[in-house]
Amino acid sequence: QGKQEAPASQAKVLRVAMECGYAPYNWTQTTNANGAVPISGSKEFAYGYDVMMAKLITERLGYDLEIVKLDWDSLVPAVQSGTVDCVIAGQSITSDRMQMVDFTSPYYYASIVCLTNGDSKYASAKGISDLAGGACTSQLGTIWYDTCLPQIPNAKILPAQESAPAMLVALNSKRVDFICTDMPTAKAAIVAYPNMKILDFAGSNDDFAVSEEEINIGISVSKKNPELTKAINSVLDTLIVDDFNAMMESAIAVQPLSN
Amino acid sequence: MLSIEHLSKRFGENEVLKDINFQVRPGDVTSIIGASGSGKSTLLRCINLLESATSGKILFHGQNILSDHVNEAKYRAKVGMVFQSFNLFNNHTVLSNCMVGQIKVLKKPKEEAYDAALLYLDKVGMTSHINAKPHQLSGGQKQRVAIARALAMQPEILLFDEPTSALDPEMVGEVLDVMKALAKEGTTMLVVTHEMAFARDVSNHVVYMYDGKIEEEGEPKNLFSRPKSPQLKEFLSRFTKTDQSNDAT
Amino acid sequence: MLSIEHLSKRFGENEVLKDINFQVRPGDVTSIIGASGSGKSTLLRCINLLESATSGKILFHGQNILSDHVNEAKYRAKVGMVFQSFNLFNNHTVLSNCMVGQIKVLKKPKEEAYDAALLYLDKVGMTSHINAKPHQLSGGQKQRVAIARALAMQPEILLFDEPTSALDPEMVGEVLDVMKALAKEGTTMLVVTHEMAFARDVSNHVVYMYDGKIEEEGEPKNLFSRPKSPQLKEFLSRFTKTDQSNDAT
Amino acid sequence: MSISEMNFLQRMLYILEQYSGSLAKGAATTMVIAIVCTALGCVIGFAVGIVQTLEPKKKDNIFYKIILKVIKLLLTAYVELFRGTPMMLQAAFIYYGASQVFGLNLGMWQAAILIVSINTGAYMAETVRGGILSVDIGQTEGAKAIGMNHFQTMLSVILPQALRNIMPQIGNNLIINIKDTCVLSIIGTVELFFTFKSISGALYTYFEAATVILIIYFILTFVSSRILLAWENRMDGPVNFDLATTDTLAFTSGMMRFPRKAKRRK
Amino acid sequence: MSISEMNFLQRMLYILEQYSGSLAKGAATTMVIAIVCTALGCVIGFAVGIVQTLEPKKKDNIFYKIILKVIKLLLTAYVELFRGTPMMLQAAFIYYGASQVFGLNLGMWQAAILIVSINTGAYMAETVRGGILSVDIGQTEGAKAIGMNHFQTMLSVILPQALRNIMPQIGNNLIINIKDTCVLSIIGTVELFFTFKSISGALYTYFEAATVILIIYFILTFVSSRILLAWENRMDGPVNFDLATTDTLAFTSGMMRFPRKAKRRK
Ligand SMILES: Nc1ncnc2c1ncn2[C@@H]1O[C@H](COP(=O)(O)OP(=O)(O)OP(=O)(O)O)[C@@H](O)[C@H]1O
Ligand SMILES: Nc1ncnc2c1ncn2[C@@H]1O[C@H](COP(=O)(O)OP(=O)(O)OP(=O)(O)O)[C@@H](O)[C@H]1O
Ligand SMILES: [Mg+2]
Ligand SMILES: [Mg+2]
Repeated sequence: QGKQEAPASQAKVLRVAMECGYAPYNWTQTTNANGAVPISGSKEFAYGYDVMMAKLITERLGYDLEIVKLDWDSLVPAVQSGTVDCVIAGQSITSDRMQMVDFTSPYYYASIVCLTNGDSKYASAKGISDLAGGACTSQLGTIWYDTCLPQIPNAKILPAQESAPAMLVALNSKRVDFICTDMPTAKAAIVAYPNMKILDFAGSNDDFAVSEEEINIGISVSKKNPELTKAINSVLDTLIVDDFNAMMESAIAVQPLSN
Repeated sequence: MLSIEHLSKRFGENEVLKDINFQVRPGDVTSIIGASGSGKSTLLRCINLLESATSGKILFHGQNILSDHVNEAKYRAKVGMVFQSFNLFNNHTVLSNCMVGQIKVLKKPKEEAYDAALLYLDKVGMTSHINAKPHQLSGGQKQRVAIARALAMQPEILLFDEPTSALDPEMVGEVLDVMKALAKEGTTMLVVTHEMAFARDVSNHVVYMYDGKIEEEGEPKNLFSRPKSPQLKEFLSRFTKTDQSNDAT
Repeated sequence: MLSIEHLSKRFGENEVLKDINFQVRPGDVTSIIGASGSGKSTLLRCINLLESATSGKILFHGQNILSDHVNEAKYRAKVGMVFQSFNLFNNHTVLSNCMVGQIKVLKKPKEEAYDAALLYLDKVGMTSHINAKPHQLSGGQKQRVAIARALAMQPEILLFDEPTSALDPEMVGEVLDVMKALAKEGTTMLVVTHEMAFARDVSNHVVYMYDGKIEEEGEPKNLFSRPKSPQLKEFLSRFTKTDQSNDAT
Repeated sequence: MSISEMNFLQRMLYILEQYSGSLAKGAATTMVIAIVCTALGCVIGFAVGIVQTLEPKKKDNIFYKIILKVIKLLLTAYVELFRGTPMMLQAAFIYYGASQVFGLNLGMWQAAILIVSINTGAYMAETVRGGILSVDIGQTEGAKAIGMNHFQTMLSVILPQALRNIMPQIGNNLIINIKDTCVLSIIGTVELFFTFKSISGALYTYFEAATVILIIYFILTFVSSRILLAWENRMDGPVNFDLATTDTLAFTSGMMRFPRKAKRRK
Repeated sequence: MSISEMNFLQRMLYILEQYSGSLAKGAATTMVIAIVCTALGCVIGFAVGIVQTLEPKKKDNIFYKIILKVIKLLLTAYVELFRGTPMMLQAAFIYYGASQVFGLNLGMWQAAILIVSINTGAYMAETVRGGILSVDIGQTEGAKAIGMNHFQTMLSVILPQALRNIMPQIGNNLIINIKDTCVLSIIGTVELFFTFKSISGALYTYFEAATVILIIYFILTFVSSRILLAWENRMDGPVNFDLATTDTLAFTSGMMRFPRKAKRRK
């Protein structure tokens, strides 16, 4: 195993995996506009919140950055096998997952919202109790699906969707009444689907109850590489919530959808 | 009963049958002889509507079969055909080969079909093999079953296309014997054959085809002993040449 | 040259060849006759090692071919075989069919192989068809090419397994003519055949097989005119029966 | 013991134990869809295959000829389109597209079975056409000669033989369907592969879950193919038949030849 | 105009324009992998198929017999295993497993080609075996009879004919590979389907992107299958041959029969 990490430390390259297909966290674009980073083994570029964060971390730690474009399903085996050094792809930190990989401290705190169609009877919902009995879904392997949806009384929870675009298709085709996701994804979605409406219950006392650490999004690193976790944490510790939010705002501003 | 008038057939550029005229009366045993490629099979296939003739008439009991209003399937059921390559249904047993047509086409009840099948299988001496599948039979046995299958439809005329030429020499006899018996019973038959002995001794009319035309026809005795056209002479000489040596046996 | 000693062959329970003994001297033309299933083909296939004999010896120039130390391919190249179903290589032209063995097995240079192929194709009268693929030939033409292919390997002995029984009657003659010519030139031949005329007139030795055994053998004249065993008598009578009627022609 | 302290095998067992219900359900869903859709696909394939082998005769009605031509063209388009594009996208279009554009809400199961069936059908159509054409033309002529019409000929003579010829291909399709059902996760079908994703997504035990799933897939496909093989052999029927009396001629040449050829063909 | 104001068609055009490079690259990757792997798969399939049709003779060395038996068993296991399990999991095991367990770092391209090839090989092995057995046994006997050994027989006589017989199946495999390459996104191969995911994930315009991709897939598979068909026809060679002199016998019966049969077979 030492062998695999050797090239990374020698050349000082940090191999970061992400989907490059999940705006505004990460996406693929054809130019290096706004400071996008080349995708390894391709002529395309990746940008988005995750890429900004990766750039910041590598700059501070003195690494060269290599973005590896991988399917969502392969992010875990890639980091576990040492094919990449870490995954910055909007993964939520759960205790189950922490048994298998190390997570850094959170690099974003995502507030949870619901999305519905503008003409839906749920469009005027003021809290999760107003969503009672609705058909809903969300993305596979997220706390949105595993923790939030079950809190809605009598909700008809359909099988999870494997990606954000697929979950939006399910909503747009009225297969479900609403979906649960985080604010950045929701904001991106309403650009493509202007008739959708964000239901943000934050501040009311009828919101999803999630523990602080569950909504945290972290960077996953192999358990065999605790030094890297420590190093990344040393960078993240210097940032505060406002820094995260500002960075996210600028990512949303330049995402492909906004043009 | 069957009357062919000005029948012709072309495959693309190739005119395979040219203005064919001849008649079959009930009880006739007609043999068609001729070189390979002269159009014998095509003629038989046209009569049985397996090929559609280009022009001309085929009259069956006075009705033109080639007109639009004829029920092909019904006509075919009345005209039995025995092929060189047997064409038994591989997925049916011997018995079922002889029953399926009666049941599906003639709509006979099963018991009746069974009885008829057994009757004709007995006639060709194949009752012991009723449960066999075609691939379990020898060539001669297959052909005998094929004859029984055709007979079971109680056709008014039976067409044979070289029924023995795919058989081992030993098995030729058993099939010819069945055909001779049928001829004796007065079955109307139209036989394409290379067995000159059969053509001469069993049939009462012989048609010689050459290059898509009927070159010569008549009573077998006359045709074989006094062939008029040089082509027929040439044709017959080929057979005597091969068999010559046997004459001395 | 070739000597078969106590050869026997069984397929599972079924003993197909039982203690076969006979010899072929250079220049011999031996015909093997017998009923279907009597083991004629199996005997030929054992000689050419297409089947492995169960016991016994096959001596070729005194050496036992069935012993472990013989190079099968080399032996086979010296023993040509002509099959009932031709078995020409479908993916090669006529010319290439006659060349491929010379080039691959005998390692002859291409030009030499070409010349030899043309020589033997000329012998069987097929030079005009050298560019044809097998499916473009008639049965008789295929068999003539198959003979040329075998000859092109310059074998010491040629085996024929019913070379004419898959042919239309008209084409039998052209193949037999080629075989007669070969016999006249002194080619050593072992021929399984149903053509009694050939067996009697061309070969100098006839072997009659019955039920896996050699029931009778000898000079053709004697064998045909004075058959000893009742089986052979029965067997020969079947042929005369079918041909009888031709005698009068 | 916490999962982080377990070794590979223990984790596999842990997954098996924890998720045995989901795994069983996923496997069952996969198999039901695969079997039902292979069967329906065969029916579609046979229907399309039969139409594709219809040849209008000269004396047929001109309308019949035109309609046949159009139908054949449409069927060819169907076959090419469904064979040539990814099933996952077809699924998305049929399931979500139908409800978005036509307001037609197919149930998930209906949609799943519809999609996989018409896909299998597209593949089978070509196979069936090949199967029908591989049956010797003499069989058709034999049937025609005793007066059977096209439909009777097909049903009593050609199709049973074609079916036997394409059995291996049907088996292949079943195995492909068992595996390809995974793309149905796009419409929310919880089959075996979806179960795997759920497990590996929740626990991040990718390789352990993958090994478990791999074994299950292997068992499903292996057992299926063995069953199909046994069925094929049964379809061939017994090698020998009951002879009412013994016929030595049939025995020495006719009958004995069959096992010889059959053996070579295997 | 912002994307939210566009209609369906405009969005499709926008995607085509914005991502033409990615789409072209994705399509190229897909085709390269599909073609290379189908070719390599055929080679593997032929190798395995030939070994599977080897029959030891009685007089062969006992060691040879045992080794052949063992090799055949292993090959059967290979075929069953790779045919029976999802390629995505195989890809994950080979790519990530090799680097985790053996420290062997395959390049992404090497891994992709390896995986799809051995998968295709497993499918082709059975096809080739069938193709070899479908060549009339008389062809082998004809070759043996003039002294060719097993290898020469295979190379000069049997395989060329088997290849012709299985061409349609090879075409099928190519089309399947074009579509199945999508599972390689698990190891980071950016082929056509992954490109689709990126576009739909960046723009959240699922159906528009799906339509574009569907059309591209259709073009790729359709063109491929037409090319293969043309190739097949070329392999059959001309219907007629050059006759050094005219031979009427061959013309009336021998030659003319061929197109007739060929026509029926189509
Ligand atoms: N479907 C077809 N398409 C084109 N040509 C054909 C077709 N069927 C037959 N022919 C040609 O028509 C001619 C007559 O063929 P046919 O089979 O009727 O001859 P035949 O007298 O039965 O010969 P044989 O004794 O060999 O059976 C031949 O030249 C043959 O090649
Ligand atoms: N591979 C085999 N397996 C089992 N039985 C076989 C095999 N080959 C031949 N036989 C049987 O051996 C016997 C002899 O067959 P063979 O083909 O040698 O006869 P034959 O004299 O050549 O007959 P024919 O004149 O029909 O060609 C037959 O009963 C046949 O069924
Ligand atoms: Mg004919
Ligand atoms: Mg024989």
